[in-house]
Amino acid sequence: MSQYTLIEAVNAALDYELAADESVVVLGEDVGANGGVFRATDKLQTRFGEDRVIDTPLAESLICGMSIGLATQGFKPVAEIQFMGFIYAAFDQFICHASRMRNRTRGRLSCPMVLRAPFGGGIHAPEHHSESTEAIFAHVPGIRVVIPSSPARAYGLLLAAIRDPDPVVFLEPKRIYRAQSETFENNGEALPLDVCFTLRQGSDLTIVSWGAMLQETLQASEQLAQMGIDCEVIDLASIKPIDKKTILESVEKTGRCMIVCEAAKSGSVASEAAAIVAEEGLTSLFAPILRVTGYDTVMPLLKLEQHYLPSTEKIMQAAKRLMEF
Amino acid sequence: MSQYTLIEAVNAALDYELAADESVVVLGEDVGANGGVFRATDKLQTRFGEDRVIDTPLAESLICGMSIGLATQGFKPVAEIQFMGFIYAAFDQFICHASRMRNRTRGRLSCPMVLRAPFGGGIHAPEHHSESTEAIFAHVPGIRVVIPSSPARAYGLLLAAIRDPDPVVFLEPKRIYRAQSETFENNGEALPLDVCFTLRQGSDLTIVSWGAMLQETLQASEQLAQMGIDCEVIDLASIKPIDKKTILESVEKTGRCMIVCEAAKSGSVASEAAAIVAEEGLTSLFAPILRVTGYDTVMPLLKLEQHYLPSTEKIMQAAKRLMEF
Amino acid sequence: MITVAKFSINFSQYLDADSNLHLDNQALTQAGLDPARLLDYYQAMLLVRSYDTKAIALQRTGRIGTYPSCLGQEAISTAIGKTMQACDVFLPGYRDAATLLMRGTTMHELFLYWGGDERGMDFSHNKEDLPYNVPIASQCCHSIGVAYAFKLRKQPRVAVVVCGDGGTSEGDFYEALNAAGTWQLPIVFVVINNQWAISVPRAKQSYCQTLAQKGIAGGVASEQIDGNDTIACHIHLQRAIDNARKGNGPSLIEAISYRLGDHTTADDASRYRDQEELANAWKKEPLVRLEKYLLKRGDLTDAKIETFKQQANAQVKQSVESYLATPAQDKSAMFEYMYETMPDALKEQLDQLNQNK
Amino acid sequence: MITVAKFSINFSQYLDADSNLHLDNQALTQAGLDPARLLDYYQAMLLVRSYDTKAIALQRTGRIGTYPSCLGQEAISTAIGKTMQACDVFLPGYRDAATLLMRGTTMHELFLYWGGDERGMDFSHNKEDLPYNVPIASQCCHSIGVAYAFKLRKQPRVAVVVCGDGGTSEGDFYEALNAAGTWQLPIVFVVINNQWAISVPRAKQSYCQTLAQKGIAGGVASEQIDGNDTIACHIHLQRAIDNARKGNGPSLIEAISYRLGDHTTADDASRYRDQEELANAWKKEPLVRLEKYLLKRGDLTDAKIETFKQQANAQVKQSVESYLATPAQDKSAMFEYMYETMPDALKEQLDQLNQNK
Ligand SMILES: Cc1ncc(C[n+]2csc(CCOP(=O)(O)OP(=O)(O)O)c2C)c(N)n1
Ligand SMILES: Cc1ncc(C[n+]2csc(CCOP(=O)(O)OP(=O)(O)O)c2C)c(N)n1
Ligand SMILES: [Mg+2]
Ligand SMILES: [Mg+2]
Repeated sequence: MSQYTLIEAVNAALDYELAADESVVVLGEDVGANGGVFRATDKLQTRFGEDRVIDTPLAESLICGMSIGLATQGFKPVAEIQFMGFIYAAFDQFICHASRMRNRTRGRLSCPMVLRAPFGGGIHAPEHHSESTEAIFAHVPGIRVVIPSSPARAYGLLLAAIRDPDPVVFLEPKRIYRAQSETFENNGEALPLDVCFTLRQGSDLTIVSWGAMLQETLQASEQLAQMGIDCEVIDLASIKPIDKKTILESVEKTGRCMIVCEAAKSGSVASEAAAIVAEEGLTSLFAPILRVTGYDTVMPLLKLEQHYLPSTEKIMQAAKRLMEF
Repeated sequence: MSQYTLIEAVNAALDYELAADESVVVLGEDVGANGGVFRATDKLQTRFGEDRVIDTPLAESLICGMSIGLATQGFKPVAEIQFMGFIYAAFDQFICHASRMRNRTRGRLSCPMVLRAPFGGGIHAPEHHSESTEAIFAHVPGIRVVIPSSPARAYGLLLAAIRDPDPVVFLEPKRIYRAQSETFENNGEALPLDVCFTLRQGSDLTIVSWGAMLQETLQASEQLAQMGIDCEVIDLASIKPIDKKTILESVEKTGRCMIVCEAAKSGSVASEAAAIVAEEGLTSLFAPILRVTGYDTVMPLLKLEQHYLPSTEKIMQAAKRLMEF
Repeated sequence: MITVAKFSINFSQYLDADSNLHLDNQALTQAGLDPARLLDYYQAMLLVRSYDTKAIALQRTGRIGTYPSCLGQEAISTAIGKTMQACDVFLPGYRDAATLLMRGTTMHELFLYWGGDERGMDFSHNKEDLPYNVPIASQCCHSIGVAYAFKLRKQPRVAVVVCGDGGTSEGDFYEALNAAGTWQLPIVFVVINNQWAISVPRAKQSYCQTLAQKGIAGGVASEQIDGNDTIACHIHLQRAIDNARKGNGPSLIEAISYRLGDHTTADDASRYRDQEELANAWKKEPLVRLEKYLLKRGDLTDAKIETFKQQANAQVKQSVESYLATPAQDKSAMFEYMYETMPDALKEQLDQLNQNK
Repeated sequence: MITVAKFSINFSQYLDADSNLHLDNQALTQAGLDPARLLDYYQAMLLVRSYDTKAIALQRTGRIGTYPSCLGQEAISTAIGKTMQACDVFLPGYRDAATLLMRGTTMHELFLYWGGDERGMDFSHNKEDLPYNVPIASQCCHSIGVAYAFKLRKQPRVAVVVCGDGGTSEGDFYEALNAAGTWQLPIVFVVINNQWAISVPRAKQSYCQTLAQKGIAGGVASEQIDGNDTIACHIHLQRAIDNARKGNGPSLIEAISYRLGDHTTADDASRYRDQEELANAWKKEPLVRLEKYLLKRGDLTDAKIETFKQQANAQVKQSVESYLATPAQDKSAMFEYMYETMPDALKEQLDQLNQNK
């Protein structure tokens, strides 16, 4: 048993799987000697060699397209895009090929790749370094989108993503890369994909969130508890496909639903979760489904970014509005 | 007054605006001598010259990036992406630059460009030629996404898009490019952006749809009317930003809401519309909000594509379910 | 000022447009191009042309969807298939039926695919070849991964990837070339320059004198050949593939050819293309060029040609019949290959499909 | 086999690393590089270095965010700014503070931007220049549109776009080069090869002997210069810009330099970079090179250097003060520039922001 921050957990999972499965390769910009700009791949090249921990030329479409080629040859590439803001050039390859290789060849070929990227705001980074555009991937059929919210879940979910026989986008909430440490055993045990994690049981209100925003969500829930509002907090974790069952059962119990995320509101994964509840859980509801999200604006540069991100305060206010409805 | 199919209306709007405003240029693959693979730009190069109706090299990121450069110089580029399935390589330029130029320069520069693309299935086209991924753009702050559903609206909305001082993605439902003709005057009159069009008044059920799916939606509504179910049909038209007011007022009146689109269900614009109603119109609802959409699968090749697209039948069944709820 | 780098692009042609051979017999034999081999090429090209003609006819009668003819490109495309080994991996565009047929893809499979049935890409023979690729030039990046896999596993295998003249303008083409150079991967890039990208002529696609020189940007050995000269295609592809297999790194071959047909059955080339240019191009086409040469040498006779043609047509006819007799996939097929194991969310949608909800 | 195309890449250096000039005085004068002009360059580079040092210090003390130093690249970057005309348009990357300063962007604006305030990109002087560009090489495509606009309007203006050695691996870099060739646009591409793309050395970025040769892929005239030699930078940029302005088409200049600092203040280059390599690079840096030359010629004295430095520092200090005294934008600013006219949907969200909902 050791202590891991979220970024250390990512590193441990990569390290474990590179050792356990020789078809795993890691590739991306600066993943080698530098160990990644956040150190996710720290020391991996020294341990597994330049051939398996590959510094690529600076070309995101190449990184994704090359991973697809490797995957058709039975490799399990884990590609890093340095920041989610630079993932768009890889999107074409991902949607046109990664997500369709199995389908268009009727299973003859497949694409067991992972596309990792740090995402989200709040670290006072430059332009394009604070993106939360998971919704764009969540619309793509044939893939999985996974977002961990703690070191242990990062470890278990990343292992699951690498082992999954289909393409997975694995988005890491960089704001909490080093926020807290968790103790677990580096034993290669994966967590299940396609399911949510209920982080807090409650009876008054279901709050669905993912990634770094669970910090504020859990904080708000603690404070709300002291005011007598008992929140159930669900970590969505698998952004695609969504585990509807857990959410709907929770809403059936609580009768109220709020979704919290830092992405721009319109067309966000919060909208998808709300639509699911509105379609299949409407009769349980006592109150509207609220989305507490980023605004439909560009994520501002660092001076204003804290005003963009949903705050604990904002979540609490929304919860109170729901309870008073 | 002349008769126009939808594709002819697009051509007429481009022709009108190229003549009226010399800052308008048209660019893309095969838009010149060939007049576009669907003839959207037919005869424009002959009339306005190779310099203003520009055949580009085969490079979508270039097409979008070049348009951005032109726009910063005060031009109004109307760029064609040959099919929506090839728009992804242009997405990076669009989200990183087109949508942010005004914001990041505090208005010093801006990006009054239009990115046109035919979209949607049902024409028995090859792989990648039947995409409906408007949701991906609908999540991007700082832009407009517009989808016409008739020749007259194609004409008026495209003129509005070209004249709009901000970037617009203009998606043309190619399945109905030649489905019907409409008579209107080629007088340069634009329609408003940011608003829905109510195509049918009704009291029992609000159906929101856009593009080609309005054909099936209107057909279903006629048949439902004969069965005593009175649908209000709203053409969303502006996919982003969404005219919430019209939708919410309609739902307030009808108490029931269904959204019809051909895109994959999860993370679709149907989800966004549902989320809006669940957040702000919930108390008007007698029944769940249904999404009648494509499946979360790859659009199949032509042999099965009719099973993918929502049918009139499917819309009717959903309507009946809502009425019986 | 000092010169720090020098480059040149060579062009090779052995069998000219008038079917004169500019190569001595010894070189021909050394290249493995004995009469039997050339007849084999000729027959293959006949078969391809028969297939292609039939495919267009099937489209015209509504039995398949939009189809991109490979008319005029038979030499380079068959040569790729015939110089590759079974263990190699081919990464096609969408106009590469000829190569796929040489690789073992059946006509039945090709008709299925163009007929709108995914099973056509479930190749029964060349199981590791990539499927047809529609988004232009994106396959070039896949070839990097495939070849990297070969290199990492120390396998003597080669990836051959094809794109068109238009395709060379895409970023993916270049990103791949550059990466192939960086890692000295066993890849042969073949640019089939058929002079047109739908309606855009080669000259508007790039200011480059040659498309071959684009390889220089990736440090990749590059050359130009007459892509309608079966002999040049065979010799230069064989050399490039052998080199890649031996670990001598990637190369790029620009094969000069001409698209004799419309872009696809949905296109009308007369809108943008000069009739005279087309007429001239017909004079350089590969099949008759080889035919005349073989007739001249006496390796072929009119009677043999007739027999070969009949054989080819018969084979195509049989494939058409088997294609037309194939029962469609059940509509549920669209769900089956989305994931290895179907997630619950999809199961529910599949139920809805089955219940027509 | 015939040779159909030939290319060569030349390298130019006039003022070598030991400050010896390999150019006669006449040529220098012809190039407009009289003593006053060279002193002007020297002062500009001093100012840039002072600014850069201060920016790092401001980051270390939390007064600005992550900052990419331009230490070592002052020669090429100032030369771009000084050879361009006011009517031209500059398309920077993120490491091009020196050029922007020459173009009229104020230090105050630069500090604002790196301090996390969008107003920094609302240039008060060079109003048509593009803002800093973070997604690598994407600005290259913008330059096509800008230059196309000049050409269409028949304006004698030039677009100059910069990217790094790493940036040359991106598809956008190549798509733009190719398009610049196709339309023979008035663009100068400057590749500042500072040998590193964060931790990836030049040799791993591409197998090319030179990055200049990448221009060959677009049919663009290309050359390599010593980017730490102010004189070569000035002469060759001036020539390329003049050529473009005259309608002679685009060109590409690879300027060989070295990133003497970390990639940004968030980077620690000692993790991947050899100390010895760095020490050697310092011997070739541009500022001292020019300083020594001017001292040798007697155009500069130690006393003058001291004065210049004090002037530069004073100017920087003043900008820092004005930056630190700038009131923050109101939080509503994030909504203000999303559209020319705010849509209702946004107004509602702005209200929520203002009401802290
Ligand atoms: C990324 C992308 N953009 C556009 C298209 C539409 N399109 C299909 S074929 C074609 C022209 C291709 O020309 P070329 O590369 O020369 O190949 P050819 O068709 O001549 O074999 C275009 C523009 C596409 N399939 N993919
Ligand atoms: C598209 C994109 N991918 C990745 C990054 C992250 N990144 C920032 S700088 C950099 C290296 C750039 O190297 P180079 O082009 O040589 O420019 P330099 O920093 O040396 O000036 C990388 C990978 C980015 N900004 N944009
Ligand atoms: Mg072509
Ligand atoms: Mg660099």
